[in-house]
Amino acid sequence: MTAFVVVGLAGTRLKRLEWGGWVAVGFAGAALIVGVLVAAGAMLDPGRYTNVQYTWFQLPPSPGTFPNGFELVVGTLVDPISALMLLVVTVVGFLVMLYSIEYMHHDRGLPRYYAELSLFLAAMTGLVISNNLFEFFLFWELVGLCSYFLIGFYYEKPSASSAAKEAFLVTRVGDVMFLLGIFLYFYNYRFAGPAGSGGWAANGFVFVNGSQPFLAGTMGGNSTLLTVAGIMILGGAAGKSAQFPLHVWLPDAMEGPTTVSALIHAATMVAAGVYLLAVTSLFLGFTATDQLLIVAIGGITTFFAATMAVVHPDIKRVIAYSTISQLGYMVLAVGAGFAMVGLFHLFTHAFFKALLFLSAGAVIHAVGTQDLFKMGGLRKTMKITATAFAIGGLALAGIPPFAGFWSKDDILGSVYAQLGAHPAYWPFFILAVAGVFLTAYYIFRAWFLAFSGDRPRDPTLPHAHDPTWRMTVPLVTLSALAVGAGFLIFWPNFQGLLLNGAGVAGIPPTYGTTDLLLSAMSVLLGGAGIALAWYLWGNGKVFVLPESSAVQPVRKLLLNRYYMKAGYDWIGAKGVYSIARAADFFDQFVIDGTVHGFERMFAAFSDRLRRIQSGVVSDYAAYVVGGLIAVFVLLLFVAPYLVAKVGGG
Amino acid sequence: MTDLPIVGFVGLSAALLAVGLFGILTRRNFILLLIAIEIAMNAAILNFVYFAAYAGGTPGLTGQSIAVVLVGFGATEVAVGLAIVLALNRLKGTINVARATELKL
Amino acid sequence: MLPLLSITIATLLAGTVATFLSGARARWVALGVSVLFILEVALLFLSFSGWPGYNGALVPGFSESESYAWIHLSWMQVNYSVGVDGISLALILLTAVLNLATVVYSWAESKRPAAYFGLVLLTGLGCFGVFVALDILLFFLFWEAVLVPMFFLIGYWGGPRRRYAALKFFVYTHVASIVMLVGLLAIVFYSGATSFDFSSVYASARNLAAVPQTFLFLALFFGFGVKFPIVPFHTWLPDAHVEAPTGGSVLLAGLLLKLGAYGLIRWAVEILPSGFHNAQPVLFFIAFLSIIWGSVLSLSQRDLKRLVAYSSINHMGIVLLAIALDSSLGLIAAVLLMFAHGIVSGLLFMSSGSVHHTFGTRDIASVGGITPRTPALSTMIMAGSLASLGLPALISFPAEFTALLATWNGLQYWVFIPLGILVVTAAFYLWMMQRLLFGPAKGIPAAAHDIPWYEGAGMGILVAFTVLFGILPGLLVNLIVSSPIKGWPGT
Amino acid sequence: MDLTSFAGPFLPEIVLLAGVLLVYLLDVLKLRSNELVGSIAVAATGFALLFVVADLGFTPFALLRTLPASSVDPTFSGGYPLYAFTSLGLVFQAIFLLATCLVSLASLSRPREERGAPIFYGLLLLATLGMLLVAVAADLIFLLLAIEVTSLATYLLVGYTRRDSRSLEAAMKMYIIGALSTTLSFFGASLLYGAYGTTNLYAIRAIGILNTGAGAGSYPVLVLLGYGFLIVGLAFKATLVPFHAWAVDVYDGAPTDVTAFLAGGSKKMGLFAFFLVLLAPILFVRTVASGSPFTTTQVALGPVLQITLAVLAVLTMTVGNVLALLQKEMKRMLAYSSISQAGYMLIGITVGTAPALAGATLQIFAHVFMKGGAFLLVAGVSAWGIGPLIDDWKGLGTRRPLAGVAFALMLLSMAGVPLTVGFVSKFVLFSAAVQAQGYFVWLAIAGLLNSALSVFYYARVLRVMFFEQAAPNPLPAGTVVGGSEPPILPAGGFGYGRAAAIGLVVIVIVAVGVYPQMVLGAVQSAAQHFVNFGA
Repeated sequence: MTAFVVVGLAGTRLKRLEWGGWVAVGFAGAALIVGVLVAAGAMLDPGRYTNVQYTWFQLPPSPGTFPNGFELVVGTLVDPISALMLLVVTVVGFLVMLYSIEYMHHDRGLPRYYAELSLFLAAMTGLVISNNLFEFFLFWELVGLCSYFLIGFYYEKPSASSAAKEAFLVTRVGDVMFLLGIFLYFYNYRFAGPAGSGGWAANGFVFVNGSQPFLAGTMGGNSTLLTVAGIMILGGAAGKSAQFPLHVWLPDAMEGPTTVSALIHAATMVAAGVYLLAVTSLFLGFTATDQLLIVAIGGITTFFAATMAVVHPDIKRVIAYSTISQLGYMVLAVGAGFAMVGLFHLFTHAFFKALLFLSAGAVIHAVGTQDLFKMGGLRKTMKITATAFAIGGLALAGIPPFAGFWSKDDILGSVYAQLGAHPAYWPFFILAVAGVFLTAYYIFRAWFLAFSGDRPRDPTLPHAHDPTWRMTVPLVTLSALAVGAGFLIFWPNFQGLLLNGAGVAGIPPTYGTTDLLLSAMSVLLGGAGIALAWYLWGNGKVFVLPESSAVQPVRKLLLNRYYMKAGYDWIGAKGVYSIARAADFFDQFVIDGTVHGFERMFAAFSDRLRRIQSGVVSDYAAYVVGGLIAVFVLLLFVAPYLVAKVGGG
Repeated sequence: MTDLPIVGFVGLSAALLAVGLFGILTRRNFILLLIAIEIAMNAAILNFVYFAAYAGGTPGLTGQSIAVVLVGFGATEVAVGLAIVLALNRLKGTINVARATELKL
Repeated sequence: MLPLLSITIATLLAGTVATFLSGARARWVALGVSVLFILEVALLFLSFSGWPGYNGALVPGFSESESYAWIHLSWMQVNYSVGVDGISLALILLTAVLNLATVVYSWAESKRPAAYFGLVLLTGLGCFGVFVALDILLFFLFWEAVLVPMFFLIGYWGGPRRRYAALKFFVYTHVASIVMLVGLLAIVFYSGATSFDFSSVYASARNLAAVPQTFLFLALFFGFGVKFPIVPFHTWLPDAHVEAPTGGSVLLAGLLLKLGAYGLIRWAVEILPSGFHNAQPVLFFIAFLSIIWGSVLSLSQRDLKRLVAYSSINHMGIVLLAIALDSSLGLIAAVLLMFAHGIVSGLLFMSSGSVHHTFGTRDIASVGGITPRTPALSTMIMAGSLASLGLPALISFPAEFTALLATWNGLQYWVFIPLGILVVTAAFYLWMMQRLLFGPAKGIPAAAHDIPWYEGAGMGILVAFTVLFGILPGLLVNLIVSSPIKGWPGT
Repeated sequence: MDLTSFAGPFLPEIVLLAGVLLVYLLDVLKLRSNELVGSIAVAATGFALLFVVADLGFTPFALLRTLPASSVDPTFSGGYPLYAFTSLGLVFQAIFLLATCLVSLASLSRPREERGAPIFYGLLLLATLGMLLVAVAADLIFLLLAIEVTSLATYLLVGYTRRDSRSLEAAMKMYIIGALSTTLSFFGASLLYGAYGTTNLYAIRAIGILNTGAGAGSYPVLVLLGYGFLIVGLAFKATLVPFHAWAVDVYDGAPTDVTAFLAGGSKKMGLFAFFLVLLAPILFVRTVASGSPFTTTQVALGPVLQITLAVLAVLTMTVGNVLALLQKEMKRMLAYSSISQAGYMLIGITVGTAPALAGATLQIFAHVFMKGGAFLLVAGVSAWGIGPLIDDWKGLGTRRPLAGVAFALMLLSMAGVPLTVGFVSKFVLFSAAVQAQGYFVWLAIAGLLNSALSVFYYARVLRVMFFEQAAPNPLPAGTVVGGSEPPILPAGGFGYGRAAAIGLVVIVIVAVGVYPQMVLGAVQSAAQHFVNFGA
């Protein structure tokens, strides 16, 4: 498996030529094959944990601090959840890479693009197969770095480099919390572990011991420390997975190429946060407080992001908000204790979200704009794309039998099952359910705006047509997956995979056997959303909210993203920067000024003192006589006093 | 001799020293300065003579011999001083020490 | 066994003299000496006795030790004593690498090249000496010997305000050295040490009572701290860096700042345990202050070099914090950080120098979007910035990770300060990159072209080490832990 | 008195005296060539130096001559002698002779039109003779008279050209303040005579040890006043603040070679006089309780003197340094720096332990080379037509690298940068102060802070010399300003004598700076011996 990472890394250095893209695709293909094989292996034998590790660095035992020494390792672990994720990453990665060949062919800097993309995939793969928290963090940071590069790919555009910076900074806040979370867990568990293993410290934060969590039997408890640790991990995940209130970077990250957006939203960057929560939940455990908090964040994000998607005119941003919203579902599931359910949704979501993005990309590629209100009637010329987008939309809206239905339904069902034991989950469950409606509405609003009608609303748009096979193959493949991935749940081996991973958490979810009433409700809500969208936007209609409408301020609030970004910018630009300027002033004028003041004081003193050198010898004689008197004063009064006082030298 | 009051004698030489110092501080004429210095010097010579007689701790004429030596030394010193004042007068045409202030600050 | 350390000192000394005398061929001589230096350091590594299982050191805990009588008076025994342990060896490696990189980077120096390269080598010699000296006088001697070449490097080859900066640098560091010297002397004479040797001072200084130890420690801390530099005695640093020639900045940031940290570890923390313990709150306070101050000030800088200089204050603050933690993990983190910062700040200063050569200014606000024109330079800047803000697979990452972990272990929630500052650090580097590298091209002179090969090679050496130790930090950690970490209580 | 037994110990002095006589004989014979007379002076000081070094017991020279053991350590049976050969005295003799030797050597390259070579060298040797006598004095009056021999010679030396109004003014000032100080010293000596009944320093020491001083017991105030007057009188020579004001003007106005002698030679004599006079009360009169007339508390004399000296020392170094900060003229800057160095040296006697004395002695030794050498170099440089201001030295370091580097080394040594003798001496001196503990540590800190302060102006000179460009139209190399004769200096050189002297200075600065053991060992045992001597 290490070789796999190496392949990804090596790939980054080979992109100097025109056919570099194909090399990258080749490597991604190789990765895909390996990934699928590994995942298949895991599915065929769900109980197998493959764990290989090397010492990264090691400290000798020191009494008190680390009686058994301290070690950091790098290693790979293939267990059910990493197998699942591996599948997602490699499949989506390969398809996006293939799609890029055409989508990006007119761009400059392609070697850079493929190198960064390969590194991105490699980092994500590394993250997924990490066997310890430290290594996890290492790749986590690398993922952040690559996303920084890729979002800022069009670095000549100020908005792109600004968005890249924003993404990096916001996720950095999360990273910092994650790091602290690691420390807290580490501190709590540093000596814990199986007997004779030397504890967590001596084993480099590893998750597993055979097929058991390394810390099995030592976890649990409800200490403040663990709660804080959980909150910190949640913070890290919120940063990466764009959860409230650290979600602001994700819509802006649309400045990158659409392929990158697809990758970030489907398989790599944002998935990392959810994956982190899942790993933590399975192997380290959250306290009840944490769980509630996670559920809350998930629920709020689900609804909150969906509301913003409702009004946005930019096709990519609508999808971006939908990602945030869907991630909220996953977080919700993990919080409620169903890590594997969340991951299952991540799995399906990856396919239909990649599908949505790639179809949107095809549209953008064809018409050269992202503004929904300029599009229209594209259904006629872009049949494949329109169909793909519709499939993706249906999956997103949770309409059976598309993949999204199975996973989202599982989430709602699982959380619902917990409501009895945890009545505090109720409000967030309601938010999540409301989110279903909104989701269906906004995604079909987008579909109708773009594809329905007779012709584009903006007549200057170029004549659009479906792309070539290099772009359609991924679309078709993903469409197939978006339709079919959900059915995997009925394959016992796959279910076993999920159950085996989930079994650790101790709460068996009910895959495939959902609460019918609940399912019906959610499907109904989804259908209602679609219907509303059709009513307002169908057939090329444009619904204009009257200026006098009472909801106009709400719309404005939503369009301005609740003013959160503006607030953050204000804190960053005005607040922090002003402090920095003030500090700079202090540094230059007060600290340095004090030093210079001393200097000037000496100079002035020196200048005054110089005047005693008058050149008149009589004055010098006077100094001698004065000195004589001074010496007598010293000898007769001062010195005896001092000697009597302190006893002398 | 041993009855001589020490305070009185030391006071006398101290007064002589003070006169000399006063002269050094107030006069600007080089010759007068020389005289003032010699007055002060005589205070020291007087002391030696006096203490030789009064304290008498050691036999012999130590103090008195020192006094004689110092008188001779004073003469040498004045000679050197006069050599300098002559050269100064020739070059600058004045023996006022306050006029010689080329070197200062 | 060969007296490797003395041979190295002699090589550098002879090399310096030869460089001074070699006129136009100075750069070749300097290159030869630097390569020889690296080879000698490699030999040093091979024969290093601190590796596990070896127990033949003359002075306990030190390898390659040599000792000869130097000044022997009835009341003062000064020896020429040298030796290395893992900590000094790590820093020696840094010295050799930076020396080579600086020589290569400055290949085209045309203003009195003989003197320039000679001074560069002399600085390297001084730093090497500080790291190997095991006698107070010898230590102090090398310590001061670094000052003189750096003074000239800044003062003669520097920027427009070089004279002011050179003087400021000299005065600040000299005053600090004096306080340090009094402290060291007082340790010797108050503790009744039989000689100025490290071993003797180490054995007797711990017997001092806690109160005098505290005062002595604070005196030493001030002395070493100015070199660090700690806030509020840091203002010499930005000026010195901004005005120094690129090679000077590299050595200044890469090596000179490490002298302070090394001195603190070797000559204060190890020999005055009680004083250290009592002074810990002061150290923590200063460390946090430096961390915050350095990074906040970096945010407001427009001059690229000034920005990097303030970020050095921030990083060295973390080093101080790690040292102050008084744990073996902290010590390892401190040394790792020192090494990392040495390499990375060298890289950053080199790239700022190249920006200046290429575009005629270092003002971030007046040049922008340089990447299309100078891709190689941009890559270097990016590599340096990303390494500096602690990305994985680059050298600072294991160092910072260890440091933060150690901080958590020692101080628990206080770790919020350095952690939070990580975001600020990221912010100013990203902001700098955004304005300088990305966006529409602006303020680029028509004649600007990408960096020449030697500048690229100089930086390349550092990038190679950044990546090498970023991926395999264990090499360095093994080195550090191989030396018995003397007297560190395992708290 | 047996002539041979008298002549033996005084061989160096006799050699010098012979030199003086020979010089004046040549003057009478109208053989006044600078090189000839100068060579005699160099030879005389050189020989004398050899004898002294032999006396100090360095084996290579031991065959030449060694003092009879009795004269090195007289047993004091019966009366006290006028002179005594202590090994520290011999060390100082060596230092004085070195200073004179350097000055004479450099003066071999005096500009030819500066006439009066016999007067110059004769007075130089005469002044040195006085200094050698100071070094072996055992009696206060003998000491003061020996100082006067030097003083009178130096008054004349300063003004010997008789044509330069600046030199004459300097001579006048030096004379007046010098005469005043002499008077005060003698007055002090007379008071001590009154208190102790003797003027012999070793007798006073013995009285102190035995606590049998009749006068001292009766009139402690006499002792205090006596030492007070003596301190002030001697402070003139040692240029302590506030008795220093003459020195700056004189160093500035005197011919620069003479300045080198004053700063490198005669001033050190003043400091050694301090050692001789004050060691006894500081070290050995601790038990003679001597209260101030105005307090009833009985306090020891030693600490009282030490505190007074400490104040003077700190004042001297601080004022000297602060005043040097803004000086624009090279010679005056060096003069102020010389004053501040006197403050460091005073620390030695203030602390009063053998290590401290050794440190101070080494500092004096170092100072002979660095300050004397600096003034000699300034003299040589001014012969190139470089003006008196520091700014006139712009670019010198790059135009004349050898001279620049030599001067830089001297300045660095004064600033106390390692691997120079100036560093070693300060290191030993301040170490000794720290070793003595108590408030002497503060003295060391004051000294070190001062040396940090001094870096400002030394660095400024370095900056001017190396970092700044020369004035746009520099005078051509080798030009002698005001000379009607063609330049006698080889282009760009100092002349062989001066070059040799400066070369020697540089070698000593570096050699002793790198390996000080030999010099330091000798100084240390001498200081130890001095402290124990006769006790």
